[in-house]
Amino acid sequence: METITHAAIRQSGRYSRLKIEGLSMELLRGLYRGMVRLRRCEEALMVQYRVADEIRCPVHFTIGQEAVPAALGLLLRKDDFLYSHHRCHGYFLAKDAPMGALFAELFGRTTGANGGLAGSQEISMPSHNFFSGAILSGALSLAAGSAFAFQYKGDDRVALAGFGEAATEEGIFWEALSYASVRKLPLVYICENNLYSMYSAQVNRQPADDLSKRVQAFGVRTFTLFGNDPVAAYEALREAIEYARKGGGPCFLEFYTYRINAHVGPESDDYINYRPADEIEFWKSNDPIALFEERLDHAGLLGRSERELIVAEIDEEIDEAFQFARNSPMPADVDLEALSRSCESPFAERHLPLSSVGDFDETQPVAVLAPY
Amino acid sequence: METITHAAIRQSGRYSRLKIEGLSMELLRGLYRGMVRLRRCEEALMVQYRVADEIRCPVHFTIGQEAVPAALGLLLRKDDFLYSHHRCHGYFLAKDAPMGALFAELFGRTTGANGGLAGSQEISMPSHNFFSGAILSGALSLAAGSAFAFQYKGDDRVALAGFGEAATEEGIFWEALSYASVRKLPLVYICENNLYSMYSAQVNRQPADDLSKRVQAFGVRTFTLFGNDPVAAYEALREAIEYARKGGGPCFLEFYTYRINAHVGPESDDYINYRPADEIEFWKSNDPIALFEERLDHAGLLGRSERELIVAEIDEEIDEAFQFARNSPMPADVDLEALSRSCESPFAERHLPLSSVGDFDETQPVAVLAPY
Amino acid sequence: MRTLTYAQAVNEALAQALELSEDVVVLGQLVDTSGVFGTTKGLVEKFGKKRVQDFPVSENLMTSAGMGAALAGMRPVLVHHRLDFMVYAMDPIVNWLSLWRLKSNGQSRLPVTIRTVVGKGWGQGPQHSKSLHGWFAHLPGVNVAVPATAHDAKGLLLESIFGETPTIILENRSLFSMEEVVPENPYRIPFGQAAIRRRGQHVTVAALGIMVPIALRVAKQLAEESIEVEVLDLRTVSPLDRDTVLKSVAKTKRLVVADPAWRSVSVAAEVIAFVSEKLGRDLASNPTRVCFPDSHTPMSAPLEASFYPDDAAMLSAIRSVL
Amino acid sequence: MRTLTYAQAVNEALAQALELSEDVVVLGQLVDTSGVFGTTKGLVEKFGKKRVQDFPVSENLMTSAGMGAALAGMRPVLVHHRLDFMVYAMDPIVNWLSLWRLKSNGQSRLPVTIRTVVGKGWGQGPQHSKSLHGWFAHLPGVNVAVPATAHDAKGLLLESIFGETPTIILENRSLFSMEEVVPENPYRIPFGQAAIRRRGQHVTVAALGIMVPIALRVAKQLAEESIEVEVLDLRTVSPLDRDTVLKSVAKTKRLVVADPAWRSVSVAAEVIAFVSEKLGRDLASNPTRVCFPDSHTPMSAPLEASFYPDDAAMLSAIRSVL
Ligand SMILES: Cc1ncc(C[n+]2csc(CCOP(=O)(O)OP(=O)(O)O)c2C)c(N)n1
Ligand SMILES: Cc1ncc(C[n+]2csc(CCOP(=O)(O)OP(=O)(O)O)c2C)c(N)n1
Ligand SMILES: [Mg+2]
Ligand SMILES: [Mg+2]
Repeated sequence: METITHAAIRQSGRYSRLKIEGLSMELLRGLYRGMVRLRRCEEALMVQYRVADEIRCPVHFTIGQEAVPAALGLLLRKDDFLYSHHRCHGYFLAKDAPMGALFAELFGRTTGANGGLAGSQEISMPSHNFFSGAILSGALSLAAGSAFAFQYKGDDRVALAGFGEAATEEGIFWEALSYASVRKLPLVYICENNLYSMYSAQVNRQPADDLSKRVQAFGVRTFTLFGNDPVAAYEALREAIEYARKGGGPCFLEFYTYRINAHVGPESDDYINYRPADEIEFWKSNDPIALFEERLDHAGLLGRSERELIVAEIDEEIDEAFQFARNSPMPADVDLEALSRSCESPFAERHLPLSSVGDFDETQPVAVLAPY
Repeated sequence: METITHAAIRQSGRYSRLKIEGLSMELLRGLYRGMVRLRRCEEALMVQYRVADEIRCPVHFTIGQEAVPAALGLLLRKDDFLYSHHRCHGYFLAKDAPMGALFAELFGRTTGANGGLAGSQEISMPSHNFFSGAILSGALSLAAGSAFAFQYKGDDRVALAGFGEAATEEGIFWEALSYASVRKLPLVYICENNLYSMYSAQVNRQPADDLSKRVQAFGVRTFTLFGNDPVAAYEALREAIEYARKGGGPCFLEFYTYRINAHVGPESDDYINYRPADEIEFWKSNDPIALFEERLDHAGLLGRSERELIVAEIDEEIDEAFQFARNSPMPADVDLEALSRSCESPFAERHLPLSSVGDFDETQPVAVLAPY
Repeated sequence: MRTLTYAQAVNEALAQALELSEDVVVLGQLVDTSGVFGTTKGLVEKFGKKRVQDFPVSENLMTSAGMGAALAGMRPVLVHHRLDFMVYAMDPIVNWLSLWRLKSNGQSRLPVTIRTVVGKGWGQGPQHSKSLHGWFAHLPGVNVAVPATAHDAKGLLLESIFGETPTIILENRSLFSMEEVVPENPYRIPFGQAAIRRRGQHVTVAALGIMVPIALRVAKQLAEESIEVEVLDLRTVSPLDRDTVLKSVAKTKRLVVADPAWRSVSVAAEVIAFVSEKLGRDLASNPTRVCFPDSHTPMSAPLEASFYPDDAAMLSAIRSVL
Repeated sequence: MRTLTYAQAVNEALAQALELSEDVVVLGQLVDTSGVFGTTKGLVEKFGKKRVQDFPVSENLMTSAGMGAALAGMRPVLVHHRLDFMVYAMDPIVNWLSLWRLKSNGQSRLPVTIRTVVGKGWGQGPQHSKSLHGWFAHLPGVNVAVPATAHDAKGLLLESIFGETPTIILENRSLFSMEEVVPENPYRIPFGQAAIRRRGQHVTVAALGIMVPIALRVAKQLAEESIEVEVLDLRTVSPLDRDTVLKSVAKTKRLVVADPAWRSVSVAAEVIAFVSEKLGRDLASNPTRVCFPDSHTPMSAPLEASFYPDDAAMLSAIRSVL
């Protein structure tokens, strides 16, 4: 696979290499549905965010970055583990976790994926093996640990993490990468390089716009791609996941993409002027859904009416998710201290006898200390 | 410069490429003196370590690794900063810090470089801009900070750190490397790759025996060398330091070498069987001092009697250092709490008036919180 | 008499420090573009990108690099949008900055100021709301401030930047919009001096940070019942102004400690402990504390609201010792 | 009745845990070759390199990888030769492990055991001797043990490995050679139960870790003067067995807390605080504590010796409350 960079993508103009020839209708429909479902979700949440101040937590929307999660959603097994950070809605849905549990979590309700304890940026769904958190770069190191466990147990499960390019600035990323390489862990890293960490451009923070090259030097297989092409994303992810699943070792995929919305919250942050207007325009003109629809139209597949049907179905799901969230109770009377920590040790309780106090001899001499 | 590895060095047999032709007598003498001084120091300390339990702190000797510190000692400016870790005696001496202050520190005396507060593994000598500490990989990140300061102030000073290959396993190394590359800091990293972290071999911990390649991918200039050749070390270090001093940016030198003594303390730890006997033999036969003496003999330079003179001079210095240490008082009545922290703010005291309490209006409304 | 918000006061202190010495530099993620809740607003425009620098998402490096820079004569101010992010920097704080003065036998000076914002409210959740001032107060070798007001935020920050000791300043974001009269010229507030914000003879409330406004409001309310509460604002927890607390409690014989932190092994525990060691038998009632539960912060709004002690909790704590 | 050293007891617990469940794995630098002061000796020979794995010098990764493994059903035991090294792992401890149970709404179980050795003696110096149990006791969501004896080291370790909560066990290396009768079969000691090591009615000494043997020696000495000291070994600081302390102090009315840690904002402060909150006015004398100074550990032998409280310090503290 050729190595590309953000700069190279800009130079080569509007993307024209999306190829849908030979793909099954199921796949095309799946990719389309996944992208639109995520987009509609985010748009609906953005609209509802302020209406009655019901979503009282920081939310990092992901408009423009739908291609990768949509592709991923078609490739994961239920028993694979997926981790992500603050920008997690796409990954949550990709892991087939229910939209209602997502919305209810944002609304802080008991029926939320975490009973309203976590909110958007920290949402998890253990039953679906989906986990996220708002501290960079925990997703990456936790995933390495799960990959370690899968390998240890001889499972053919894969651990994955989806994250932004800034997460690679924390040293723990390089620790995890190095370790995964040494141990050939079944680990897939999915980096959505959207050029920015909040309002800071990648080139101010990293040696170059070629993260994959640095990763490759660690003996890890890398894939570098234009990130708004769902078909290319699908194919690369499939290859990487299979490679890791079969014991080939870790893979790192770098998807060059762009966040259209603000870093956080529903209002635009472009008044800060941290991104050139023509850059924003370029990426708007490379909207992954629009690119895909164009190709579909060109090939005469999945026509407007079929697509409208899909959208209608999604919108109904979204309505239901809002209703579910709004009709769910707020948590009350939670014993936070008990929820924070447990002293249960069920296995020990079952198998080991209690022994309360030994018989310590206070007259014995104190330790002789070794030099180290 | 060609890229070599530990494996390649073993394969090519005893080192035969030490070249002293065309070098000044001053340089040859300096390199020889530096290596032997460090060697005799360590040997003397090892002998004295147990005699009367006067050295009551962990000491990490450095026999076999004299070439790099000796070469470095001829290249540093007083105002350059040098950082290292636990295995620091060579660097201490390279920074021209007095042997007496080193010995007295190990003996825990008030005249030690740190008044006996720090010991061997944490010794510093601020007046000589030498700093070490026993937590990996602090030397590397601190040095990056000093390099930042030099660049900020427009000085032509260089910050250096000397460390073992295991220090690169801490993520902070990659953070520092990346930052130094982005900012083109005047920073020189000197990695003495001796194959082991205590009793653990590099290949169990790192993707490959090619650290420099990984470093290079960060856009940092690298040098990879056989580490027991003081002349090659001198030339590479000179080039790197000049490059950094002139604003070229950071350099990373990887010196393949070997620790002959135990990881810590004066007794051998080879009973643990963590290193193959033939590997130890190979490196003993590549002793940097012996290799150098052979070349000198072959070229008829710095003959036996001249060398004996140098050794005698060194031994006298060592004797004096021991006497200095032993005759110095032990610290007593130190106010540890006061030494740990100061509340002085001399600049503020001189320039800013005191203002004790404002006039807080308790009736004002509490904050309206933004989403983030 | 000019009032500033807390955020503006911090901003002014930074601008004046940058003005006063070329050795001062402000480093942190987005200090140039985000404004860090208004506290770094306009600085890059005034002092340029060299003095006010964005930093990669490498909190660990930033902190030890700050120390390396201080050893080379600078006075860096390191800024974190959340204390939670700064937990990556515990190694340089604990293993390097805090012990360096002792280990160098007093030879090295480390004027490193770490400003960190503590999140509160709007579903900050467990990963965006920690306040570890209790940890830093346990650690020898660092100065630690938790300014409650705009005036103090400015004076303590300037004192720290021009000091010699690594200092951690914790600013709660819910204080940023609160106002106070703040002198225009740069000034200093020494560490280790509590402020007596209200005098009273019936009970001492030793408060910290966001608990100070609550304590003052409740004290005002109780004054209507002729209960005179002495409200101390501890201001710095390292050093801790034990004398002022002891003097006040010796007078009132009753103590409530209000500390915006988890209850166990907190600064509140320390205050009760040292008062009990000195004056325990002289107290008219057992002391008590107002703290967070020993739990991480829940996200959901009603749970979050119940997590943080309010005026009612303060009131009932004070009544319990009367 | 078989005696084992502390190190052997830990070793036996690890071997039995590895035996009891395939989910248990021991990870840490040199756990295969160094023996970690005898505590992992022979394990790799018996269980192989898969179960007992060396780890790169990446403490941060090790800890969060341990959590990722636990989420996938394992029970990792992570080992650090010094607590100081583990400070790199504060982010996973504070931002992930400790808050995960709450944030997952109780759905996730995280049986991660962190064993960490605290250095003492022979010039360990400031960077090799920290004991941060006070920090961990402040942090919600983790269990924290500071076993003082061989028997407890084994039982608490097994309890932790087969528990559900992230646990940090601090072992002081100066205890490793001390012996006690230790049952051969695996057994458990629940967290949150202090041990009453000696009964007495005149004064309560609540001690922790390396202070326990000192307290017992001094108690024995004072018994000759008919002063009967009740010595409590707190054993775990999270949870803390407040009831046992309160019951004892309610009886003796005198309290000394002996905590091997920096004095300020310590577990000792917490014990004095909660006793004062409940029983302050009932005490016959003001409580006191025996701790380290608020200073990092000096290297030089005489300074190091004066840094650690000894029998004389304990004796005078006890006398001061009589
Ligand atoms: C340890 C840590 N430091 C800083 C932050 C603050 N922060 C939140 S999101 C973000 C930007 C992340 O950028 P990237 O990883 O590229 O993801 P993106 O937001 O672009 O999707 C930062 C710096 C954090 N969450 N965690
Ligand atoms: C953060 C940290 N983790 C672990 C250690 C323990 N330790 C001391 S020396 C050492 C080996 C270091 O190996 P290397 O960096 O290659 O240097 P060498 O000893 O080989 O000279 C280790 C792991 C430490 N000092 N600091
Ligand atoms: Mg990004
Ligand atoms: Mg090494």
